Amino acid sequence: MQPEHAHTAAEAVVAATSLLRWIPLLPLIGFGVGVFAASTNRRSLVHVTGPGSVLLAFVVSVIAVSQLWALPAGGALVDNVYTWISVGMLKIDLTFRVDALTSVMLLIITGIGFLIHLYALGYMHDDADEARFFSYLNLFVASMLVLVLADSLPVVFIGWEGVGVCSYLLIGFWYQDMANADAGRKAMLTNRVGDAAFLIGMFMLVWALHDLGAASLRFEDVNRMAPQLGAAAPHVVTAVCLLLLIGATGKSAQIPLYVWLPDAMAGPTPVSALIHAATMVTAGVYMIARLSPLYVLSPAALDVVATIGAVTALFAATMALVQNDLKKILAYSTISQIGYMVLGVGVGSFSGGVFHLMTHACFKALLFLGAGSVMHAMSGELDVHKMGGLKKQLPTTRWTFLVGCLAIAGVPPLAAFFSKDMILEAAFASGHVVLWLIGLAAAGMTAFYMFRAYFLAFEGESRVDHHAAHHLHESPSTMTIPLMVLAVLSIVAGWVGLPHGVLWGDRFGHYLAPVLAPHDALGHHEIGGGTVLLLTLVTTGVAALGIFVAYSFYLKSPGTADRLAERFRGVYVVLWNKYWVDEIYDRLIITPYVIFSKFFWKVVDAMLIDGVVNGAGVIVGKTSDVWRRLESGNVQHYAAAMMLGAVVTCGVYWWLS
Amino acid sequence: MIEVVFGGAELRAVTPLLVVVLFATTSLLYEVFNDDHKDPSRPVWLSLFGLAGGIVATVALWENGQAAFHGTFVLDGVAAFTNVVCLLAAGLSLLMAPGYLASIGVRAREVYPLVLFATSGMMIMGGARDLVVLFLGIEVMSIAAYVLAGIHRTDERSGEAALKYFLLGAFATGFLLYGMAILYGATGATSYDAIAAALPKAPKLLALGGVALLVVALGFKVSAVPFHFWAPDVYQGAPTSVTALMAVGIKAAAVVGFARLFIVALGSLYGDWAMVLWWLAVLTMTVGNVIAVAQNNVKRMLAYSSIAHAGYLLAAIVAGTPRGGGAVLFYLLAYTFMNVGAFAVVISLGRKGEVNEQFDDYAGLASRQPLIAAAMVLFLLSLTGIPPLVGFVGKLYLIEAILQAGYVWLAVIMVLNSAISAYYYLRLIFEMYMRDPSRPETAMEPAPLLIACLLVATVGTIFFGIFPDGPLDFARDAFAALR
Amino acid sequence: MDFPLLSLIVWSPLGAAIIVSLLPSQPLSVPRLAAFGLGLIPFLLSLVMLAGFDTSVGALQLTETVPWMPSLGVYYSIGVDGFSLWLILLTTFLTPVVILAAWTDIQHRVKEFMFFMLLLESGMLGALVATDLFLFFMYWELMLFPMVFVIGIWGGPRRRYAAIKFVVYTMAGSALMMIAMLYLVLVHAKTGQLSFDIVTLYDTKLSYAEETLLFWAFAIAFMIKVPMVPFHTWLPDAHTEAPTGGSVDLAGILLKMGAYGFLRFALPMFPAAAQDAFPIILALSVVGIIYGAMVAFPQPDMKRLVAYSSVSHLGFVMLGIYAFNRVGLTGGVLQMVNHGLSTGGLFILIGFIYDRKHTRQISEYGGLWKVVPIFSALFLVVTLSSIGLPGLNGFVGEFLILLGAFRAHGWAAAIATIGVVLGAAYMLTMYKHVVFGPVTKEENNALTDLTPREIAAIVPVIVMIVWMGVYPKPFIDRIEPTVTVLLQRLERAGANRHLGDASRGLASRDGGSEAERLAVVAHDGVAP
Amino acid sequence: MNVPVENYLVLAALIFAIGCAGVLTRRNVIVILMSVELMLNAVNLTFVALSRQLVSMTGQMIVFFVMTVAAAEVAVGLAIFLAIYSQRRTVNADEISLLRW
Repeated sequence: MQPEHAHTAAEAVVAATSLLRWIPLLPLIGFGVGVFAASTNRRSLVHVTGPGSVLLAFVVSVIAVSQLWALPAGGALVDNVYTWISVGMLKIDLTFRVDALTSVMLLIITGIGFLIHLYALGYMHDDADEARFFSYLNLFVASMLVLVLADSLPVVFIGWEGVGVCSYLLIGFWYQDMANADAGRKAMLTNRVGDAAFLIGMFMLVWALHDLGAASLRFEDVNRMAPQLGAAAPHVVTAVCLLLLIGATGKSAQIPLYVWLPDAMAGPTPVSALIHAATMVTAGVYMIARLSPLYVLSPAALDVVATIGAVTALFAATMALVQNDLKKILAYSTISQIGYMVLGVGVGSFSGGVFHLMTHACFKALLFLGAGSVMHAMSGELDVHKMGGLKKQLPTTRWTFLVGCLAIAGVPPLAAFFSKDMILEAAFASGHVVLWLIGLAAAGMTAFYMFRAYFLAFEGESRVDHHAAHHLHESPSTMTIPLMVLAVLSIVAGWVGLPHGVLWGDRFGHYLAPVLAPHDALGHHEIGGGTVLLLTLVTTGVAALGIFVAYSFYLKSPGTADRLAERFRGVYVVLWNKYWVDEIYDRLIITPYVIFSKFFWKVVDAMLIDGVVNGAGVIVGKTSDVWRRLESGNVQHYAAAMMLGAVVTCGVYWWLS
Repeated sequence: MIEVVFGGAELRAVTPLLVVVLFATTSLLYEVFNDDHKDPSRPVWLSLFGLAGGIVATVALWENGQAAFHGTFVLDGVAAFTNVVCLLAAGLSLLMAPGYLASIGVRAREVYPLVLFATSGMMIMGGARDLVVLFLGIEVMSIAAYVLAGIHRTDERSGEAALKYFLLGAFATGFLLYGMAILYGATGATSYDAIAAALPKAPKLLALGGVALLVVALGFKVSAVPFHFWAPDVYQGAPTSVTALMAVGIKAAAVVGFARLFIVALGSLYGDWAMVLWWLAVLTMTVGNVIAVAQNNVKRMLAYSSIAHAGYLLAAIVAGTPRGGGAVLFYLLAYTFMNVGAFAVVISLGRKGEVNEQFDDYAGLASRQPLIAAAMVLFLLSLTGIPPLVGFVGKLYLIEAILQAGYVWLAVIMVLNSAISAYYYLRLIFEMYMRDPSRPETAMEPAPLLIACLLVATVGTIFFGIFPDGPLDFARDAFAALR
Repeated sequence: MDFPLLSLIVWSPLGAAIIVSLLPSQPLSVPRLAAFGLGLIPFLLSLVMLAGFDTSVGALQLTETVPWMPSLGVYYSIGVDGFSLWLILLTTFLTPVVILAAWTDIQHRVKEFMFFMLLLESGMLGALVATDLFLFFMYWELMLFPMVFVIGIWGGPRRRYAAIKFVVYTMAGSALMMIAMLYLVLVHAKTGQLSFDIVTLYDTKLSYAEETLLFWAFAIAFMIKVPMVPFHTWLPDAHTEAPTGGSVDLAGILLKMGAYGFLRFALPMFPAAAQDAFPIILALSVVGIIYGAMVAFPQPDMKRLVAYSSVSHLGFVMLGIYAFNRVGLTGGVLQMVNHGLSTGGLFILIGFIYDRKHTRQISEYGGLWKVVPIFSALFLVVTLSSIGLPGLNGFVGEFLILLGAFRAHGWAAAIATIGVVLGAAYMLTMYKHVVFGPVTKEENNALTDLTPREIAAIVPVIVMIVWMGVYPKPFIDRIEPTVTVLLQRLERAGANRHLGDASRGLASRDGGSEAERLAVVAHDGVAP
Repeated sequence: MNVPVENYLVLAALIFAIGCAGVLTRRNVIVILMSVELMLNAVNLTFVALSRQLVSMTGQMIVFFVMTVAAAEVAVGLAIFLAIYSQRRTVNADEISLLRW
């Protein structure tokens, strides 16, 4: 990479501003209004404030970003709001910071967020709880913005947990179906596991830094101190990185904590689009990229990251192959795509990871909204086998969905073509050829299952039951406009990151370079243009192959798939049952936990401890009942007792002397 | 000769006694000469005046270190304190008597002089510095008490109580005297100072024999296990006002007599008797508390609780220090207020024809007679030893003295015991507050005198709980001045 | 001692109680309104105290000392510092809230109830301000009995059992404490000065064996109150049987007395023994955190569940205290207040719903959001606070505790962090079963949402929950100096062998000499 | 002739023991009372003997007190017995046990 390297956070130009606080504050106000509207039943109010607040946030973000661009590269805007916690030497300020990386996230969140709010206007129009929905959604956006604006890990954690709760609430939005509530709880708890690791990682980090005399969790300090720390305590760095990674796997639905995301589809589709595709689930990737200077110090940790990413990408893709629920397909594809991002950052191509994050945000949001539009038309039906030939009734949806599919499949010159390539290329360059192959396979599958979905849903003859067929209709403009905008984005988004030497090259990478660890920090050997071209051709080929297979299976000669399924029954069953991961977790963790809880409650607490406590009382009572019988009422017995006492006393004295 | 005997010092020492006895005799004669039961209250007032006079005389005339009758009887600080406690107890029990006795149908009004005579016996015990005087005091007190216990002639229980008390009392007297005889034989003296002087040279075993028998006799009076068996029966059977006097006054006198004899006269045998008393104390408090748990009759429960308290007091005597003695005296005062109060409440629940002494009779008392219930809670909590009531401070002093003397285990056993005691006191509180009345009942207005009694007890229980210093310091100095 | 503000705060509830008891008991609104109105007075007074509280000083402030029982060396000496400040405010704050919340919960013998609640408040305040062992012990026992009555009179079906259990447990503990207290005083008296003043007793010369025994005598009494496993079984019964008001005060303040006792007495008086006891206390804390969370999980009764959650949360507090460094201790103290608010809030809300349906069985509910949205929303906020969501109060405390503990005992903290997950597990499960899903019980459709009175009762709590989550600094700033003083004492004890460098670093790198000065001030502050 | 004091003491002890035995074994309360009197007289004997051996009058003086008190006790005791007898027509110790436990 180029001389921008010279810039590091240390001597970067930092401009103070009080503008940034408004970015999360506006949606927060929207949330407040939403709550008010919900409690006083003024739905119309949120139609304005819901999307409006996000739009304003977007505008402010744009202003902020433009200010940022006015600064020399590597600069940053900082808004120090107030001191949140301060004990001893530990001082945690609530400070917002916008640098290159944040600016990207900002625009994604507010921009795409706004589009999805817009879409939701139409999508949720008939829902009685609209107000509650939008208030949650606004709260989510606010938390997400805090997450990316935060300049220190604890503040990130605020947003981190905030988005978790919002996703919990939004997944269970239609709470009257217990399944949704369960899905929400599952998401929350799975995330909590990651968060616990995240916390411990933070503790470890801050104390390690404290021993170096700089107890702070601000990214600047962490990244500045990183080299020292790596020199002083390499194992600590690795541990911290891995712990934070666990946190990331929770939030970004990676192995082993991905299980919540498919269930999360229980939420309204705009939620799936915004939270479980575009923004929240990418937080983990963002966090790793944010701490890239730390991660590069622990190749071991990075390898783990890369492996998890690659494996997840493939693993999820295989499961996506056989799903019939449109949203489920998208869910697994999301997991797999995030796997790519993680792979990217894992192999040191942080900008690549973030790049794919951005493009993915566009086309996956598009796909989800498309799916939502289909749902809308099909009155809630999601089984692709019950669709077919929808292109006639839903032209806009169809075209935009197709764009989305092409984009995700990595067909040039659409978005993922560039981003995915960059990652695979980096993987190859980093020498992890195996990972590269895995990624490649996953890419092929991606193309296949996406087009499988597309063909089954939109092409071919209709399998829609006539009941639903009656009121098939294209969605209102509030929903189609976002689709179109996103479609355009899905096409052009990739163009900011062309391969080296092609036209303007990797502007995106250059833009991010100052805030991320340099790509060659790991000492990767640059690979020649020829190789790059070759790799590109291979990936594109694989993608094309995937598409073709899908075409031949589901359009040219329908039924092939079923025959295959018959042939490889075992494989099919395994995939169909998602490798029984949920069941395994249930057996290994949840059931034992419940059993032990009951044991502690019913046996240890009720019998053991209370047994002793009540036992003591009982003993006293019994003794009392026995002793009182001595009081026979016969005066001579009393006299005898006295006599006895006298004798014993005398006896004692006698015996003693 | 005459002036030798009735010199200034002598007169000073016995004046309180004389006052009480005088009034006793007067009211007795009054009874004799006009037994028309027009104005039943007059003997009460006479007796009360007598007791008040006794207190006044005591306060006015007490003086440390001066001994009357060749040092056989004194009115030093300890004696004075004992006098006040006993006179107070007697007064309170008199206050609760009239209405109650009327309600159970006891016409005999020799009750009042008898109470005074018993009191005079207690006073003698408090001031006794000679075995003979101690013996006389015990007997004067006891004989009156026997009669009082059986004063409710129509009630079988009362009679039985009297019988048991009398027989065992007489039996104990035998031991007392034999013990005195042996001690006399061992030391050739009966006055405490002489005994103390002679003891070191006296044959050890003989002396110890005497000590053992005295322990039995006095242990009987303070109702220490295993000499306690009379207490529950007698307390339950005797008319409640009498029970109150026994539980407080007699116990006080006995304890003081006990303490003075053992600390002053038998001080040189401390090691030997302390060891026995240690066990006696532990046995007494434990048995008392444990058996009290299973009681359903309030009077009987209080009887066992008073046994337990005797154990606490013995424990402090074991300490054998002035601090311990002071603590004992103070606790006697505390015990007077709270225990008499408790009995007063028991009386206030009595109805014509029925004695409401079962726990069930207390169900829902809080809603029937809130004030009386509240008072009872105070007394019970004080007996449990809950601050800021007098019982707590008293117990605190006892434990402090015990600890200071180095008997840590004794202290531990004692607090664990008071934890047990919390259980049965609370049971009664719960009956009153946490159950609905077992049967509808018309709240009967207690007699004014009884109210006065309750009032005094309540005020004492609270006041001395918060400002215990005056009596405590006095008690300590008094005990310090003993030797 | 210029103006006896603290005394006023302590005694005003007693006065209020007496006044209430003198008022007519009918109509019910009379005692209710009176109690509420009078209950506000201590709160306002304590606000004055807060205003007058000197943030820079860690020693006892606003001290008052009056000779009381010279024969025993007992003084009526009271004062406030960073440990007690917020607990006092919590007490005075919760009492009116509780009275407001228990408005309809209590229907019979209302006057008595109000009387006992105010009496209880007075007792708790006294225990918090007392700086004389005797005085403390007095209040310690004193606050026991109003609670017993509240449980025993207005409690549930098994109230007698619960009340007895509560008393006997506590008295067994305090019995030992009384012995230890007297023993300590007597040992100190050997120096010629008979005194119950804790700051004086701090400097008692004890043999290590004595110190250890005394520490445990105190510690067990406090551990029962905290409560720490295995001394906790009185809590679920007491909570389940107690009426709303009782539960709130019990969870809100009474439980804190245990941890507070450690901070005020056990640690500073027996520093060496206290620190060497860390393996046991630490183990019990961690066990408590996990065990409490696990047992809470399958509970069918809401109150019982929350009761066990308290066991877990108080485990965190003890963990923080036993981190023996500034972060952990501060977090522990802060968490006491947090727990008071969130758990108190939970009990209040459960009480509201109980008033309507007269059952606390989780299985009796379900789908409440549809029926009573406002209740459900508020319930959600408090639940989230209880599971330590950043931005709400619970997090700040937990964060600091774990952060501090991680320094002192990495593994303990790591295990304890699991408690954060388990906490979410049982709370969210309960919330799910109560609020989400379809309305399973027909009669639940008839439930009415919160009345303005109820909202007025719970909203202040929620405001505090949010405030302490968003801007905890003012709270921390007032706690920290006192923590410094304590740390100085612990370090001077020189027994912190095991602490590694925990008490260096964040613990007390700043405020070394300053703290010494504070310690001295503290000494002169209240020494008679 | 000169009888050594020990003999008196032993005799007294024996009498005292007999008295005790009587108290513990006889059922009729009147007999019990008599046994008690026996004990007291044993004590008297002891006092007298000791007083002679110690050459001090105290012992003999005490005896008078004891006798007086004993008389008073008997008076009270018999009164109580009468009351009891009039109530339940029996003076057997083991039949008088309303109050117990």
